[in-house]
Amino acid sequence: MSALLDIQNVTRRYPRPRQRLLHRPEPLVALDNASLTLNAGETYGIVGESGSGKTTLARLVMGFEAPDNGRVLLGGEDLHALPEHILRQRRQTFQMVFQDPFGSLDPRRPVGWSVGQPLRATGQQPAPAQIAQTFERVGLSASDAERYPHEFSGGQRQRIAIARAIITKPRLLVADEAVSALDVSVRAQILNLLLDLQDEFGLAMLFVTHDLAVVANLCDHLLVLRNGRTVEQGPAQAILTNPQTDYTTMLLDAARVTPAGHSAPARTTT
Amino acid sequence: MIRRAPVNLWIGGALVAMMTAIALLSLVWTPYDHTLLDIPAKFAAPSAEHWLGTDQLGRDVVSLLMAASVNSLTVAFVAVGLGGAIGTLLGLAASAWGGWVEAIVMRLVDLGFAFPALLFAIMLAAAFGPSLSNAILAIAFINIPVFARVARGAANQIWTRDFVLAGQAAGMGRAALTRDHILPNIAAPIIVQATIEFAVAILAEAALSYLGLGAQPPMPSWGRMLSEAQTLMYLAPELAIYPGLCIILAVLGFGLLGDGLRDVTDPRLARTRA
Amino acid sequence: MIRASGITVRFGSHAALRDVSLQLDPGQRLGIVGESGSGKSMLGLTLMGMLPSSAKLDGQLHVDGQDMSTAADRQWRSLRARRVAMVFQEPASALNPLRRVGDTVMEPLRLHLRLDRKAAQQRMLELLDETGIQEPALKARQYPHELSGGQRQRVLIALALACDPALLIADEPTTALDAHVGLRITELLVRLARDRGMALVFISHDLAAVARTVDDVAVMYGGEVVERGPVAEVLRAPQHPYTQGLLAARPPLDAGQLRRRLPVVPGNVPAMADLPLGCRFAGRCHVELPRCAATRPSETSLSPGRSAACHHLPDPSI
Amino acid sequence: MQVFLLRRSLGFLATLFAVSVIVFLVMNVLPGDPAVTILGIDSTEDARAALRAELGLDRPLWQRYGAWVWDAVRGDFGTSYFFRVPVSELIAERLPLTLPLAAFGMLATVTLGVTLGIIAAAQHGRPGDWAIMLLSQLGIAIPAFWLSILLVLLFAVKLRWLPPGGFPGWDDPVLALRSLILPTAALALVQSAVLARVTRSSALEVMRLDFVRTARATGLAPRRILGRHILPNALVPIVTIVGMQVAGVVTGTIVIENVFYLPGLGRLVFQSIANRDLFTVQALVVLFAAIVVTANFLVDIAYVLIDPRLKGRLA
Amino acid sequence: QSTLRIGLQQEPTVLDPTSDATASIDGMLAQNVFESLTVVDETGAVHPQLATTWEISDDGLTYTFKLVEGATFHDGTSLDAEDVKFSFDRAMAEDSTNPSKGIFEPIESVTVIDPATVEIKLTRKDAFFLFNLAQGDASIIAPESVDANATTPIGTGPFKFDGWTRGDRLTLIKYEDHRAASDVAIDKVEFRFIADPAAATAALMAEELDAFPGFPAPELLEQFEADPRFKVVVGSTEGEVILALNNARAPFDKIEARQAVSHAINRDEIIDGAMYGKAVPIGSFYPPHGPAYVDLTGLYPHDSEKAKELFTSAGVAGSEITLRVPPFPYATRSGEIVQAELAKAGVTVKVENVEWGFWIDEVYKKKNYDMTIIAHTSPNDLSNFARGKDYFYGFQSDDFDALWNAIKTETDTDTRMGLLKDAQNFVADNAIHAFLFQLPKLGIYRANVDGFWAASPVLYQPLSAVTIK
Ligand SMILES: Nc1ncnc2c1ncn2[C@@H]1O[C@H](COP(=O)(O)OP(=O)(O)OP(=O)(O)O)[C@@H](O)[C@H]1O
Ligand SMILES: Nc1ncnc2c1ncn2[C@@H]1O[C@H](COP(=O)(O)OP(=O)(O)OP(=O)(O)O)[C@@H](O)[C@H]1O
Ligand SMILES: [Mg+2]
Ligand SMILES: [Mg+2]
Repeated sequence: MSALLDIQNVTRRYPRPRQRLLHRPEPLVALDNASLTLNAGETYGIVGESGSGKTTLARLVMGFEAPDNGRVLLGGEDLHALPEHILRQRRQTFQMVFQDPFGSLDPRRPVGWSVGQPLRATGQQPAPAQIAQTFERVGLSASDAERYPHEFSGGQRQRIAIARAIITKPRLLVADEAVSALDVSVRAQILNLLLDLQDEFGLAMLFVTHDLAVVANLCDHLLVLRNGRTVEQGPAQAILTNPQTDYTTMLLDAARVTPAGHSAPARTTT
Repeated sequence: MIRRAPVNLWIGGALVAMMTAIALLSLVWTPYDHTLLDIPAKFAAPSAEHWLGTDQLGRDVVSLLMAASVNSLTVAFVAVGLGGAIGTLLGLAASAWGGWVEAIVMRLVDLGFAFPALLFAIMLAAAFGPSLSNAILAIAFINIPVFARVARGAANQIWTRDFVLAGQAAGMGRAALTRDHILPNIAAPIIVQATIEFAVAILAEAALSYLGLGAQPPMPSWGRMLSEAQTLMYLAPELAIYPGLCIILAVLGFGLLGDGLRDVTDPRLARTRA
Repeated sequence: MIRASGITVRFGSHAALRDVSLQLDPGQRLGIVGESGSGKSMLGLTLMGMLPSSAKLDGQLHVDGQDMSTAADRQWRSLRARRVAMVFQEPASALNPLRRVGDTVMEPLRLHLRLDRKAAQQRMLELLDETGIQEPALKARQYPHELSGGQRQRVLIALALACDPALLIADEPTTALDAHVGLRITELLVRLARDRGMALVFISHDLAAVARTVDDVAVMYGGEVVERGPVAEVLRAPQHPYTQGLLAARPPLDAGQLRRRLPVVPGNVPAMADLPLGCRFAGRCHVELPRCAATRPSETSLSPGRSAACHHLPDPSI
Repeated sequence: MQVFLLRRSLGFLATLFAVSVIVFLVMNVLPGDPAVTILGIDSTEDARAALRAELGLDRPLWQRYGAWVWDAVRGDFGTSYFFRVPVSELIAERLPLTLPLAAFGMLATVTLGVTLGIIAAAQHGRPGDWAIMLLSQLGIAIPAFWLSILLVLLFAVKLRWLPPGGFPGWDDPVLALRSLILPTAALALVQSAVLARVTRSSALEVMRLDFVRTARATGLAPRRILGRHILPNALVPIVTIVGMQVAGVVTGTIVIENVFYLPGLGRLVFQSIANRDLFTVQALVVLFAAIVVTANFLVDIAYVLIDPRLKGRLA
Repeated sequence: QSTLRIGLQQEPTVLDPTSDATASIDGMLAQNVFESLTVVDETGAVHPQLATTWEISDDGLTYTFKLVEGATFHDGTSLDAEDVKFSFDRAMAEDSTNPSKGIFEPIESVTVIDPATVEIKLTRKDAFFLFNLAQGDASIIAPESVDANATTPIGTGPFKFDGWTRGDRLTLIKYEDHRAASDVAIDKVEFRFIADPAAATAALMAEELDAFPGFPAPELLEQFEADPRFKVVVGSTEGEVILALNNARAPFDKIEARQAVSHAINRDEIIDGAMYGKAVPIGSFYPPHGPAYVDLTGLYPHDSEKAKELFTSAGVAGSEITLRVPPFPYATRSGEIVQAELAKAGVTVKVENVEWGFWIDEVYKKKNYDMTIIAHTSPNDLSNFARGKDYFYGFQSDDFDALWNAIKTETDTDTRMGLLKDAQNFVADNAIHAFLFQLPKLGIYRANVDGFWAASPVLYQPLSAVTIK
């Protein structure tokens, strides 16, 4: 059986604006020759500093844009070779959760409407029962469907976004910094929810983050990006316990909670 | 901080509602038939029969102002509605499809801005004779590029929002996304722009009437009354004052309404630091 | 150098800060942690005299022994930059996008210290250098958008340091930055505070960042300080149930255990208007005593410099 | 920058060309006959035919247009049917009025509008703000020609401080300037009301931005923050509106020059359309369009001068 | 040093009265800058000008003119018979664009007898010949300066052209070498072009003008009358304002329908409403100040009921008729009132205010109209009814054609007067149009200005007699 998601040597370049008449500037390589394979039920973590190409990779997988080189195979089909209407059908099987829980819900629609949208997009009329069930699944009450995004807290909003992503029972969930904007305690709630859902549906997850602590808790595999290039790639535990590059080591350092350990001598002032 | 929004909205809304009510009322009732001439009784002073007196042809000024409100408001509504609808659609299309669609629309918009609107009106009047409907067409034409630009700008911002991307991830096409997400979310700036353009339209009709290109007799409009009363400034200044006041009140009404709507729909304004 | 006691900041009938006290001596580094909306920034703004005009301040606030609780903006202005300075959260938007960053940094030098152009420029370059900006002469001529996030944050710090303030308030200076850039910024702050003997208030919700930057930490919840003490002790042995929950909810970095459910603090942070009258954490706490909802727990001293505000302190003797 | 200039120049020419085609087509479907208009309704048919031949009106449409474009490219904008002098001469005669009038109008608009807007923003929520906003709302609501008449009644007829209209030419600059005061005021009052509002709201918008907080934290005085930090950042929308107001002022001259009987381009274009003076209309509309497009171009340049972040826009 | 500042509503396009019909060219230049062989006075009587005397042959076909001595053009050249011949030959030529080419139509030849004598031969008798020669269209010009006349006119008149700021003003200065220069009181004349009536009023009130001989706003006269700084003179012009009916098509091809219109209108009301009482009603197509005038205003008394009956019998009642109104204040104002009056007679009138170009095309050329309102300002324009079906009246009558032919060739004054009266009666009896009023000449002058004509039998106004006290 082929892998659920197979990313083969994708490269994405963005042209830089021309400054002079006869001089075409080098394009910006946002993602350079990245590959990964993800099976059902597994989680692949993508980490890297800002601008390293994490979101670009997620957008390629979601079919929002096409790679300049390489292919993205989803269930064996080349995503970017599918005709527009087929791709729209296929979208039921892979969904996305965005970083910003404030921006990912239309402020002018009741959240129930937004959650039913993936069904409506393919011409189905979402049954209220189905929406209610999905709401309860992510820890909200069915009556919340009538309310508007601004009436919810950040964590609740992210739950709603997750509800929308799972209503079609997808096989792959792409989460782009889905917990980065949340407070520590809320973040834990959402991570727990994602884990529950994964167990329940056998979801595969592509998990974009910059927090290695989150990766440590969640991911089977890990891809470390920097400036679009792959710095390190492999089983998450192996990389975390035995990082091969300075870059990864430093990311690990930054995530450690060690009171003033390596810099300041403990000093008691009152 | 004083919360201004409700004040604007209240006064503006009340003015506009009053104007609209008067206009609607005039369709079924005015004190006199506004086309009724009584030349011997011209320039009558305000009295119990003629609350604001009569004009240079002995017509009842109140009736004229009321009947004129219909025309002035019709110009505003139809011209802005038409121009706004076309412009918004163009702007939305440009924003949704980008590429050559956008290039063509924006070229047209540039052209629209570059071509002085008043000249367009003059030419239209030269071609088909001056009339209210031509004035409406000309004002609608002015509005197309305005709304196209506003709609495109606002829509471009919405397109970058995650919920649109989420809709796309859900399998929605561009047209559906535009209908479901973009249009409702740019409604606020469009409506605000519309109230501003209403005001502009009323003034534009007045300016066109001044040049003899607006409403034609016996159809009264505030602009026409004002331009006809120009030479009467020495004789019966009130005939220039009344329609002028009506225009000011209507424009003020729409302007305040627009301001108020902007304040209400802009959540940031609600908690401004002083 | 700063003494605040019983600070309460009200918006209408809601209190964004309730009875917060704090004292800072030169060279002292204090961390403030807590969830979003817990009043961290409000506290920082209070110390700068920059509360929104709709806010009402009660309590005692002394800066350099001067009573500032009722001071006018004019009076505060003479303190800002020279005695107290602040670095804000968003380096991307906290710099005037139309000015070269060098000019921005020079502005207080010329205005407050009355340096002439050359001297100001000289000093500005030193400041940029001190904050670890490479090629300061080049960077000074650039605009904010031409700098990286970390560089912008350094410029902001240089700006805040320009008049050599006695207290630097850093409001979430690392939140918008990458982990490794954030790491460098916290190291810089520690170094500067130590070299200059400057007091530092470091506001963050990133426990790791706080841990490596400060000596003491105050944990805030719902506008109140619920626990404070030396950072190592608070992190090692949190006493307040909220602090405990906060620490536990952080995914551990080194555990070999994959897909472990994290312990969570149930519920969400209530809106300011919905906060309970008594203990602000009541309702989300794992302990539920009758008096929790009704009466406010006062700060109980646990050891020198260590205190918590809870009706149910497990072991008051620690 | 080069790419930008090249592209804008091409766009500029394309727009002007499109405008001239539109004008040409419109003018040619307009009813009316220059020969009858010139010779009067009692003239004989053969006199009209002779005049048409003299003016070249008997040639087919495309030939006339082709000839016009060809001449225009070489800087000859044709000869006015009516005035029988080269159009460029007509324009050259009237430019010394309309150009200063429009320039003064813009200058007054910008000075008054921006100043009032800034004062209002600084006074946000206080009586000064209210007063300025009320005045500007009124300013927007008053029809320009009506305001002009009131100005004339007051300053020319009643007080006799200023001439009621007309333009004596630049031989006596003082007289010339005096006669431009009222028209300038009529042009500027309405436009500056608009600009004051835009300035105010743009400044208020900027006041909410983070760097203003930084400036405050740096201990700067409010006045300095307003002048050095807020105003420059508020300029982009202001400049945008100013750019659009150039179009408003240029077409505004049509009405204003009529009220003040000024011999300017606005009046000329109005007359020429009525007279079916094809080449004059053609040249004037293209000129107006050129002014508007140039103004927009300058606005784009101004963006970059104001805001270094927008440099990419010039590509 | 006296300067006369005159306001004019209309600005000329070119300054050559022999190639453009704009009334203001004649108004400013004819008999001031240019002179003709003859001149008319305020009453319309013909007097010598460049021709001091003339002899007419017995058959009425040969005119021999003796030219005045000492007349010189403003460029210094002197006037002689060659110039006269040149002027007429040019106006008569195939490619002539003279707007009144018609007045040269009877001329067969122009011959120079000697430098001071010209002989003109006609093909037929022409009763209006000497009058026509007084028009600006028959100005005597010199071949040397003819091409420049459009912008820098050169004539033999008492004033010479000084400058023209298009859109603003035109100035003339006294020609010191004129043969009668000593009689001219004014040194400088400034014509200001002010189209907008409100602006014109403001200019007068602000004392920026000394005279506005053709003031466009009758409603303001009272105001000026009450002001001791001004005097107001209401005179008449050659302009008959008519409610023209399209005789060529239904419904106004029926005389009942046309008569109904005449009954329906109320001239007093129209004059009161549109002209503020400042006009004289007319019942036919002839100015009340003319020597042959017959008052026919009582022929179709105002009677809405009668009109309604006639409309009904003509099958018009209840239908909609279009009134296309050109953009002149007298017309638009009258239109509104006519509409109301016809409504009382049971006919709905749709008023379309059209632009001048549109009017020329649709109404004048294509005759696509039912009714229109227009003033005919040329002298002797009863001839219009003899212009045949192609003229926009759509009217043709062999009887009238014969009548007009008799009038224009009848040189005996009394007989001609009789014929003119017949023609007025004919036009009125046939109710070819509804006749409204004579366009008044509303003159507003500073109290110290004298010498302007009250009436305008021709388009011009000689300024040599004007004085400023
Ligand atoms: N539409 C685009 N046009 C041009 N450049 C782009 C575009 N989208 C992304 N880039 C550039 O590509 C690079 C990678 O961007 P990407 O958004 O994938 O980074 P990221 O790792 O998600 O960063 P972050 O953590 O800030 O979200 C960046 O330099 C970015 O500026
Ligand atoms: N202008 C204001 N008017 C009313 N309430 C306000 C205002 N500004 C802030 N608040 C409230 O004060 C409380 C404390 O806000 P503060 O910004 O100090 O939180 P914070 O701890 O800094 O959070 P974050 O981590 O999100 O920055 C919040 O509940 C907030 O809603
Ligand atoms: Mg990203
Ligand atoms: Mg904060």
